Amino acid sequence: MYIAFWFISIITVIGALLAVVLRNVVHCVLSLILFFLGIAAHYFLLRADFIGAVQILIYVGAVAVLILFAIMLTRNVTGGEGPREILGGTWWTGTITAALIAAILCWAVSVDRVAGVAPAGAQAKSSVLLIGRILIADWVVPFEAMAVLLTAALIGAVVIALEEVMRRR
Amino acid sequence: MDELVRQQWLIPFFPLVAAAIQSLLKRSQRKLSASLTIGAMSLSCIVALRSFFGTLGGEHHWPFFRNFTWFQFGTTHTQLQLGFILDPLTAAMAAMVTFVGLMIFINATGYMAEDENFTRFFCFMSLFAAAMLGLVVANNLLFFFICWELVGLCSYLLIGFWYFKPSAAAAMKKAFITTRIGDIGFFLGILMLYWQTGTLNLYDHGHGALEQANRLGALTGWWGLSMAGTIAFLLFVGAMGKSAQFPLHVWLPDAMEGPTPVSALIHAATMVAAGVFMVGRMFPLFVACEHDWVMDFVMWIGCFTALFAATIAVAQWDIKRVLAYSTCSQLGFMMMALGAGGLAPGQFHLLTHAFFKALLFLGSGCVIIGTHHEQDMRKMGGLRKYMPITFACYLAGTLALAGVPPFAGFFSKDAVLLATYHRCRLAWGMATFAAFLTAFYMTRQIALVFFGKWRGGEASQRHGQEHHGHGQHGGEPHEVPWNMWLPIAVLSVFALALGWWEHGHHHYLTPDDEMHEEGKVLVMGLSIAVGALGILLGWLIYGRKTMEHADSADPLQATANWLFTPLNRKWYIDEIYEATIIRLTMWLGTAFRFIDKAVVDGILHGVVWLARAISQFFRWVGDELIINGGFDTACESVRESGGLMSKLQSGRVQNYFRVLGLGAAILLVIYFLRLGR
Amino acid sequence: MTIPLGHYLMLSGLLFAIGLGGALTRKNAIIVLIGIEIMFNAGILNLIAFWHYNHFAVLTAQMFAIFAISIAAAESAIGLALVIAVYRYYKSVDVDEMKSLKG
Amino acid sequence: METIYQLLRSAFAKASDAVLLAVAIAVPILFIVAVYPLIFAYTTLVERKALGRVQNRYGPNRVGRWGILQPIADGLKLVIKEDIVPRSADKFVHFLAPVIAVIPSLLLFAVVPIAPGLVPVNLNIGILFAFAVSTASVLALFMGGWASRNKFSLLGAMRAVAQVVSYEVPMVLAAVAVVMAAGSLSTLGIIKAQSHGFANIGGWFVWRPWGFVGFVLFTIGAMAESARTPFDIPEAESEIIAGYHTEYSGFKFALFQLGEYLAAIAMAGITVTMFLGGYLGPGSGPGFLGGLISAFWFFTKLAAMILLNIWIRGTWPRVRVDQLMGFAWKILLPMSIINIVAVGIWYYVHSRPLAWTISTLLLVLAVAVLSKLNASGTIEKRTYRYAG
Repeated sequence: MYIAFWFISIITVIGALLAVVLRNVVHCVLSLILFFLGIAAHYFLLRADFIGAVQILIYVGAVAVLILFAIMLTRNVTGGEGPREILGGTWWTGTITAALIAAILCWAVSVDRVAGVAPAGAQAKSSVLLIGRILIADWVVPFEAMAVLLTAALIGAVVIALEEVMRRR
Repeated sequence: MDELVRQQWLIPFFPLVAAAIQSLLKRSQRKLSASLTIGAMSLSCIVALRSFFGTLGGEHHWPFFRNFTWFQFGTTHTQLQLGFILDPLTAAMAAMVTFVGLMIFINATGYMAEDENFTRFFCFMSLFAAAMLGLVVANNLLFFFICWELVGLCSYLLIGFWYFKPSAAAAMKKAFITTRIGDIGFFLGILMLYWQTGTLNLYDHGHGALEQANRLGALTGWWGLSMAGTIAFLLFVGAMGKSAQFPLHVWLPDAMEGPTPVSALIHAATMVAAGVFMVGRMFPLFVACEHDWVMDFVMWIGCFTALFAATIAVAQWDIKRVLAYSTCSQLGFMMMALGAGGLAPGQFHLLTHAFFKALLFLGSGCVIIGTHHEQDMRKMGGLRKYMPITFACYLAGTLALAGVPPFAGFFSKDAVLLATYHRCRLAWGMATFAAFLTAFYMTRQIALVFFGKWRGGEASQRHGQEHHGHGQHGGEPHEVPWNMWLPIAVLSVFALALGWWEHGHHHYLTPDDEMHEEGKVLVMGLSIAVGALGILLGWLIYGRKTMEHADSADPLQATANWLFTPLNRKWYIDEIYEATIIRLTMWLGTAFRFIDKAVVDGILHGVVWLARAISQFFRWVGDELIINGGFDTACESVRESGGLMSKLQSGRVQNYFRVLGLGAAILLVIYFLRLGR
Repeated sequence: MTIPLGHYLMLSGLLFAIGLGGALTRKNAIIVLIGIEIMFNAGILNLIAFWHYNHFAVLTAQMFAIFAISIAAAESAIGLALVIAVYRYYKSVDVDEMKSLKG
Repeated sequence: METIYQLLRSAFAKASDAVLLAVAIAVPILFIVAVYPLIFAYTTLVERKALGRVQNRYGPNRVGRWGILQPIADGLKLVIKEDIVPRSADKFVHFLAPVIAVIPSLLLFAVVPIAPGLVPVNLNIGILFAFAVSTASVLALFMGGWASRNKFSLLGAMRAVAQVVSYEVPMVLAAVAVVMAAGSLSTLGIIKAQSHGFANIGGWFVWRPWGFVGFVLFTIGAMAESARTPFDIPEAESEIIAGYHTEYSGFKFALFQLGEYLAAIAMAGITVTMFLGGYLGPGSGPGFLGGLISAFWFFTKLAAMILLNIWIRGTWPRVRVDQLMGFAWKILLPMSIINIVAVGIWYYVHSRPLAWTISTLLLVLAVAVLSKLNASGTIEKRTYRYAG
């Protein structure tokens, strides 16, 4: 377990780091996919299989592809970012802020001594079945709201991105 | 009764659904839109009337209410409840709003018949009615506040309905911002009430906010008031904004830029009534702090507004503007009654006033349509012959407003004056004078508009054909179609008859309140006398010898220009605001810019200078070559940071994001430090 | 031989900071969005970790995770659509250049 | 995996747990890595032969009898060919793409059961896992196309991504219908839900109206997802040379082919599992003999599905890009949603004849309406402006 945890964690962190520091945007997205997969692996490790699969399906299958499409639509398709500076003018303040947040969070975790007990009881036989049940029973209103939200987001995204075409007509 | 409470939610529900459906309609679906609005309002009206008649008979222990949980959050199950209430106040108010609203909607189908944004108009109107009705039936301050703000929003949208007119655009902003100033007070009051009582429900079986009013009255609050007094004061600030009390009255006359049915809806049934209604609704709080100055404050503000607005109304040219200031003045009467401790007179005046002021506004709308969008009274005159039905109805409204005995206004105004008489003689005297002015300016209006000879023709000849006559009609005034005069005819019946109803139901609004009977004869007599005097004087000045031409001087102006001009300019209130508050704001802006330049930049430059100095120092001390470069860069970055600070508001999203992150970091540190303790 | 909860929390804190750093420093709007996605994921990881250690019997945390993932998907779709729209106007995805309020 | 472990346990009672576990894990992996690529190899042969017959020629018949050694020869040829990497290519990604192309395809087989209890990994989210993994294959295509620094490659990659993402949606929705019917995401559970009925055949979902529609939808989706003709827009030679693998040669090219065919085979396997009863057939069941018969039925159905693929490839023209997207979004997607409704009705209505009538009517109506709505209108008589 330890080995798996450390291995996956290192991959995840490397993926995340590369995703924000690499120069080429496409490389960033590829590292982001590595990060997503690492997170999914963590979910499997934490025995949240369903969430893990959903993570891959949505993030790798949809979000990453979406980002790739956005990249293809917003820059000259073959070139890298070119000689231009990739970091904003005052990047160091951002770095300091991020480092500060990291320090605080780690410090909080160590100070707080968050106690977690390893799962005692076995999980329900099929957690997927249970998830389906409560999603339709207890959580049906948020579920429907989410459906509406996703539809609205879909339409909104299409409208925003198609603005040009609409205007041309 | 329980069943009636359970159906209270239907009252705002119908117009809300109508508004929702209409928001999806196409522009061309005018008939559907109008019938939706009117149909929904009729349904609401039926429900409201049912609960109204349900509350009439028998002795009940008011109020009846029904609370339900909206949602809960947190582990301690902090619940947010909403609720509906049914008591005489709500029932009467709901019946009035739905009925008057219905009349206004019917009239609006005629008034707006030629507007191309017909559906948008009715959508907003429905939403407006829904918000107002929601406010009326709310048993919860949160719900109340939501509806309150919705009313504000709708009034903003409707006043600026013709947003392409710059004056309308300005007026909508003015209305919105002015009422918003009051709303800050209201919101603070709500927060304080929640802080003190832990609930936003008004009534909740002894746990509601209003049921704890006496406890709050015993606590010490701020500004030398009891806690109840403090809250009541803050709430009253909100009411001042909404009900256009001095000094927040400035938006109301400008609100005339909207279509006339909107004016009727705002000034009669809904928006301005909301403030008075709120004070009435929260009246237990006001009663609980009777010994503080809050009640007197309410009374004096009301009294002053009543007199002040009445004086301005005397010298206005615009037919709607006169009515607007009249509304202002009448609202002052209501507030004054409430401040004098008379809940029943205040609310009763609110009800009767709603009917006859809606009548007057719709009547003025008819006049405006009949004279082809003319609003200047100087260019009217003699309409009695052209528009007999409108004239008859308008006359009924005028007599009601002037307080002539058999009409509704007489009874309610009399009750208001009587309540004030028992509280404070000076206020009573001022109010009586305001009543005299009311009679005077209404007579002036009638005389200018309906008597004499038609002066519109010459004006339009002189100005060419700039007033687009609608359709095939020429310059002659004409009677309005049935869907416009029918509502005002119905309303005039109420303006005539509503006063009598009060006799039978003396204790309807406040069952346990004893009316003081002493002094009634004096008050009533004087009130009739000043009313008669006002009408007489008005007739003498304006009616006997009417204006000949549209641009000839006002008779009052001719005799007493020193009085007329300040009145016509509304006591220069707008100019005073311009000179004081707006100037102050601009001055503050300048000052802050100076501070920004001098102080902030100064500090930053100081830091840079300090860093430079240190680097100089180290240059003497240490290795020049190595340290030198390092400190130069340090200086550069410090200088850069100075530049960054002065460019704080750069529009760069990442900068904002950074500040957000830093703020989050600081909050986290504080949180964990506290947690550690 | 179990991993302490603190490890997961620290990991997610670290990932969050990395995402934040990316979102704060990079000029490319798409990478800013990527940073935001990383922060989202770090948060959800936190959620699942707490679920695994403290509330294993109930699935509320998984529900939250599902909804959070859905919202993140919607958010990224809208965000990217905005980036494309902005790109059409500015011919650039540099967040430093998107600073005027008027279009 | 569990089944193998149990078998080993009973055979070698004294062996240590860890070793048995390791063997139990290794056996399915070896099976996947050995058997399916073999199937792939001979699929190419069969495909070439079958296409040859369709096009009235022989197909490969020189290397070994009936060309039986042709795949091996092809493989050898590809291995010894020069590996060319374009100079301006993104070397690392260019190298990574074919590798990644194979991985999801192999992972897909992890949830395909071949006999009762004989599934490499019995995940309780089996189908979800399959879809999650299959979406990852699109990344390989994109990486390959993008890293090549070639316009045609990139165009092919973009086409591939758009196509796969679009067809994913109706495919998943078609699978949702099955999942609703079976009440399980596990592949074994889905097969179990089809196990009743006459001779283990009557229970197959494909015999239900919604199952048949779902089968058709899923097959089309699977074909598009693995970019097979008539949906091979991403590598349409007449338009963009060879699409995303234009710049690949040698073994990398072979890996792309491997990934593509393995994905097609795995999708066929999942289709079989979901609609055709998986390993179910007359005589299938637990036990050694039953297991053998089950495996026989599974591979027979798999072969049938592959042949169906080849048959379609040989006889259908390639669709145009706009038709492709329109087909996914305007026909397949509404159809799959209506299919879900049909399943709901099927289980809501208790009377079987009534359920049959209603769902059949609904689906037929949907097909009629959708084809009416999407009819492209009459083709006008062609007029010649310049000639004649």
